Amino acid sequence: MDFSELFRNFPELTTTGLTQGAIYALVALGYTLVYGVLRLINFAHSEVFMVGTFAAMWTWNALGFNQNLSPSGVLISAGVLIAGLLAAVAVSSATAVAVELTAYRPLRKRNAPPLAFLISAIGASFVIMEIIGIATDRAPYGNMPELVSNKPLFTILGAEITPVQIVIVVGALVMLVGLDWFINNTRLGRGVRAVAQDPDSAALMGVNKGRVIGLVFLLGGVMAGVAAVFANLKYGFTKFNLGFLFGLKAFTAAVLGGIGNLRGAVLGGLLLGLVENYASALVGTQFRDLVAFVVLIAVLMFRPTGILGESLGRARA
Amino acid sequence: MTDVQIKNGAPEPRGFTGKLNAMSKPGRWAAITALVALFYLMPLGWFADPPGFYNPLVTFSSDFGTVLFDAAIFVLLAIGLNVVVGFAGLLDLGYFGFFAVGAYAMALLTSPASKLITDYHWLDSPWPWLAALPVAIVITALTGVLLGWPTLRLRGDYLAIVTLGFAEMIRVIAVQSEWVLGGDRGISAIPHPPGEIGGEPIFGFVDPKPYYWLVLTVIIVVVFGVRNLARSRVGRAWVSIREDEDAAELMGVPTFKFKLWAFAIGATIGGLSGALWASKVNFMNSTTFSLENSILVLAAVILGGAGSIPGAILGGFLVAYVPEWLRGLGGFLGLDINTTEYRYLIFGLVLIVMMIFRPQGIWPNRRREAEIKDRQKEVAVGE
Amino acid sequence: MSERKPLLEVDNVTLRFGGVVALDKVDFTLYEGEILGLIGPNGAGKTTCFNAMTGVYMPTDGAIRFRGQQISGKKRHKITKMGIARTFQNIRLFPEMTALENVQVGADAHNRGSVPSAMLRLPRFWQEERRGIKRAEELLEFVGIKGRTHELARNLPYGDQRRLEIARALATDPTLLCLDEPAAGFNPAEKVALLELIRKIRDSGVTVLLIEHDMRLVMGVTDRIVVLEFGKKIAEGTPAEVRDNPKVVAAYLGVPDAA
Amino acid sequence: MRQQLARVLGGVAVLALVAGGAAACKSDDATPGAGSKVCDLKLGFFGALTGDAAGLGIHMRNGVKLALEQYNKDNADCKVALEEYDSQGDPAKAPALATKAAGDTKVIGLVGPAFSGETEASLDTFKGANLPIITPSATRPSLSDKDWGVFHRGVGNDLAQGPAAGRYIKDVLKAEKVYVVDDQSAYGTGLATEVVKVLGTVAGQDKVQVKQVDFAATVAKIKASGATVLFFGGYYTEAGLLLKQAKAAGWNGVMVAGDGVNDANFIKVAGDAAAEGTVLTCPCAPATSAKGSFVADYKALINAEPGTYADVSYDVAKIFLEGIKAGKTTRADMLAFIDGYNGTGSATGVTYKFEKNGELDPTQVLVWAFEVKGGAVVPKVEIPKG
Repeated sequence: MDFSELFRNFPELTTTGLTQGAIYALVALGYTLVYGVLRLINFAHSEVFMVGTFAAMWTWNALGFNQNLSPSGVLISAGVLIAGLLAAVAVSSATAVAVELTAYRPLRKRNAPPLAFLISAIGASFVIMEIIGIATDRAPYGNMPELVSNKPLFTILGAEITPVQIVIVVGALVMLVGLDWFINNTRLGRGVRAVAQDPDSAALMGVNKGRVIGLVFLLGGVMAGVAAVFANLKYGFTKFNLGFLFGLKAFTAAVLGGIGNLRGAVLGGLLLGLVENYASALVGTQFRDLVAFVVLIAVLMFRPTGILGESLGRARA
Repeated sequence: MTDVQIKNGAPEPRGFTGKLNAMSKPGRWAAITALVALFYLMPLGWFADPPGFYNPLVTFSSDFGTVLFDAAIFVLLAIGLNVVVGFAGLLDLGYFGFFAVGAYAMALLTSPASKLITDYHWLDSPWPWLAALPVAIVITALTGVLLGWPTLRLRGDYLAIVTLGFAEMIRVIAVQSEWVLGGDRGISAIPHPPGEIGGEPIFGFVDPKPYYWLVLTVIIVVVFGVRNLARSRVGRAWVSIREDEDAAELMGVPTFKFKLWAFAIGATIGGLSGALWASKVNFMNSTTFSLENSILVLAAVILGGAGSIPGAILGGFLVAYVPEWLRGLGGFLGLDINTTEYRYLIFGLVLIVMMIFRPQGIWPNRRREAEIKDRQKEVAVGE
Repeated sequence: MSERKPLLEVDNVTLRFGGVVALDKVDFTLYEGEILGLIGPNGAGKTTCFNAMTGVYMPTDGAIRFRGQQISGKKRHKITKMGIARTFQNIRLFPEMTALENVQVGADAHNRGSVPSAMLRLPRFWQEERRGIKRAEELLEFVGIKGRTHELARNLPYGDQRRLEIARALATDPTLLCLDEPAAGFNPAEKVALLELIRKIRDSGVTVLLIEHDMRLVMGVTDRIVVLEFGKKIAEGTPAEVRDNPKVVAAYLGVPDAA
Repeated sequence: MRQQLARVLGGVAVLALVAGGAAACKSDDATPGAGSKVCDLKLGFFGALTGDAAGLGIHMRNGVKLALEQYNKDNADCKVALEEYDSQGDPAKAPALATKAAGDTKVIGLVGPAFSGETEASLDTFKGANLPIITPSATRPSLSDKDWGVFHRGVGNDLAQGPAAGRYIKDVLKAEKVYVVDDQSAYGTGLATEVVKVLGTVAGQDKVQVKQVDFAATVAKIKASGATVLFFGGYYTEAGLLLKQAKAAGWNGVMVAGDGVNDANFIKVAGDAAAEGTVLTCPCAPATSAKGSFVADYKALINAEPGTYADVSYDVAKIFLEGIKAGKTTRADMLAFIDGYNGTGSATGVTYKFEKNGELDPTQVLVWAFEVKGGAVVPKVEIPKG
């Protein structure tokens, strides 16, 4: 235990933890959306995220920018950033929907047992990861321009705030609020809630279940795409097996907050990011994953359905 | 007693199990004996490399006997996980953690390089193999109980993530605990099982066959035990929990107790396979215990057919054997395809296709198969 | 009737879910050897009451005593062992088990042999297994589905599934059998047969608590009736008394399908 | 070999299934059939060709391949084939491959295993089969603890490299405050421990995880410690990420790391700007400035710059080939030949002479410091022996 390390670096650990947590939260939303509607752990979601990081990177490279050549000027940077964002969102959501169409929908049509979905998801995860792995020679990639500055902008309470952190945290919150609004206030969103609460009556009420499920995967993909670009901004790095760890953490975050619950996913993500960082300082970085799971188990012991509970779906008997 | 008394209204026997069950009792035993004999003969030279032509089932780039051993270890793991997932319906994503516990326990107790001896002096000398094996198994069983006690109250997917976390924790501990488990540096000089024939040790360094036969024998014993459990009050309790936990409890099934039993038995078998594996490989370190292995074992169970012992055996074998077989396929066919590079891609595709066209698994329990066919029919009628 | 021994006492039980009061000071007693009907319109709290009695829910206030022993807070399978068995409104059999095995699960409730005896096939295992099968076969015959012994529960016709549930519950050797709308979905002929079965069960020495929607069925078979409405007990008495109770009539008037 | 067979048999896949038996019989396995001349010998390469660590393994394999090409050109009548054992760097996969190699009596020697873990897991098997091995890159000191007989190491171990890195930090960089991070691998921890030993006191120490991506907490500690030099014991991906994030967070010291980071991918991950000035040690001479025509030949065959240990692999492969040329066609003869070997490698310039436990003669162990300059790793100086 090294409390001095924790206190000395507390402000910085908080800001970097929140940034990391915001990325977890965005990925966690994808797990939670699908889980809320289908009661299914979409194991392939981690790869949906990973694909997005490559899509954005390749787009930037195609525009002529790389780690040694960043665009100059805010406008051009923003333009390049948005181009990457669009590419990542498009590729990630397309991948998510493709997974639904090839790995889940045929199973649903045949009314396969729940475990079959899980295995199919693992299969899809392998396939995506291996395709990218083969295409990229399994090499690490850091070939990304610095689109948003890493240099501290100002200091609050001893914490240096950088533009990247602002973009990520604000961006994630905007995405969450947007998603929340969408689910609660639009016709499509109502369909999602109806299916989540009771698929059978929703079908009776004229909600097209197939379309709702497709939509949920699409939304999850969009969130993962945005998360992928944020991860690129923060780390400037990707690799074919990047998704696994992020996916595991994001899924943990989703369960921590209460899977199926959108706000829970965000709360869980931010909390996990902070806990990991504090724990790294307190007991050493080698224990960060350990601490993350210990916290998860402890929370589930006292609140078996996560901090905020399941809300998109029904409570369990 | 209660099994296979198919009388009125029973479906026509179909598939492997059906045909097997349709045989007369002596015929069935003869078939099973022949199959077991074949398993014992498989690593022998004339099977692996018959004179005159090539046996296409043999792995070309890796030693066939060793692959059989690895496959047998996976079979044992699949049988153990099948108790947890297949019978009791508890989704355990971290099953490989028990394998790690068993392997480490064995290594720590028997290796002269164990830090319990060299650094801490808890033991004066390494334990004999035969004494260490039961202790390693008991330690794993206790780990199973220790993990199950707080977590088995959780249901379904929550249990899944917690077990996943457990396996990850064991891995992290293995990686960082230089002070006892040796971390990446590992533990070396783990002794082999005892036994000599004519002054030569039976379990040597080069020949994998005795190890394979040992594991095969263990598998037979374990299958017998698990089958006995499945066809008893315990098996009924597990299936009732899987089908409807609340109803089971209200019918007087002590669900928690039997879930814990399932966990402990699964853990025991996992630990057993870990301990056997450790005493062959001689050296182990933290890199073995990646999460992918837990997922592979689960895939083996589902692929074979959850809730079916022959299914688990087949699934466990295929999951370990097929990638190794694919590894050599390109060279054998004389094609310039790097099958090593593509084998997980192929494996992933196989998983998806299997689940679409045969979600009950390759060799399912006859009841599960009926259920899944029913579900498909229901949908067909519904649409 | 009053000299009979009380079997189950529901003592001023209140149950709240969040802000909703599902049961409000419900108070009645069940005597040994009788058939008690628990009726009320939809949402009156019948099943909730039932669940509290079998240990699914913990009462917020009040107590439920079985033969003088507190039930609330006990583990569910322990309650079953004490002698309370139940069926479910929406059938909850173990669909992938045969009829025989379903009943065996119930019979196992009093078996003590566990993993060691089963794994090693100790004498106790054979003894218990044989006894269980014999009992299960008797019960399947008792409820009238002997011919279905080795069929999967999921493949049984609806009526037989209901009967199987009763057999499974009886296999736990209960002193009190709680039936949750056992006649739901039955045609008149089947209902008559069910009435007979319930009487037969009572005659074998088992006290029966019957939750039912169908008034005619309840009137025909029960010794006494308790009526719930909106979580409160509004009447209690013999079928004739209850039928004439204005409160009951009022409660059922608004519910056309109750007749 | 695969490629050759492919050329012979073309795409006739179905026929190949039948013919493959016959074809494979000739080239594969332990069937000492007709004409068992000594010309169908094989040299094994054992290391990661796929998987995460393939980047390192492929270069070594290529070095061996180059040595074989050259040998076979000069000895067209009596060729030696390359047998690859792709371990993916995973110790759990190693025994099956080691047993395969041990059982294939045509395999007269083995270059590898590339990593220490897989070496530990397979040494018993090699010893049992008396199969001589020379590893070009497994640097864990404990590998030579036991008197294996078959084990040889063509490079210095971590006990040479770690202290050299420490001396470099102390004597050349003259750093006052050094922060030490390792990735908990045997390799990384070993190096870090040796460095700390040389330095005495350090400004701080942390351990990270392999595959970790976010190093914010570690970066915060490094910054707060005021260190000017960061020593990292581990491999290139984590090193690159850590350095990139530290530099981005405003730390501007120098990173020093071992040969596990000495890879072009390190710069790809960290970026040219962040990587600039990083010092990398290696118990090897610069492969790109290897002696003789090695670099040109390698480029001609592989169409790429030689990577770390490609030159060592080339040289040790040539030791085996010299043995074959000298008529050492059994494993026992080959082993005796290697144990008595004393010759200079044409690519590394190192004189290969092995001690009894298989270690390279300590006077021949050299450790170089490299520096990242303008997006490339360039040799800087040989670190003097302590």
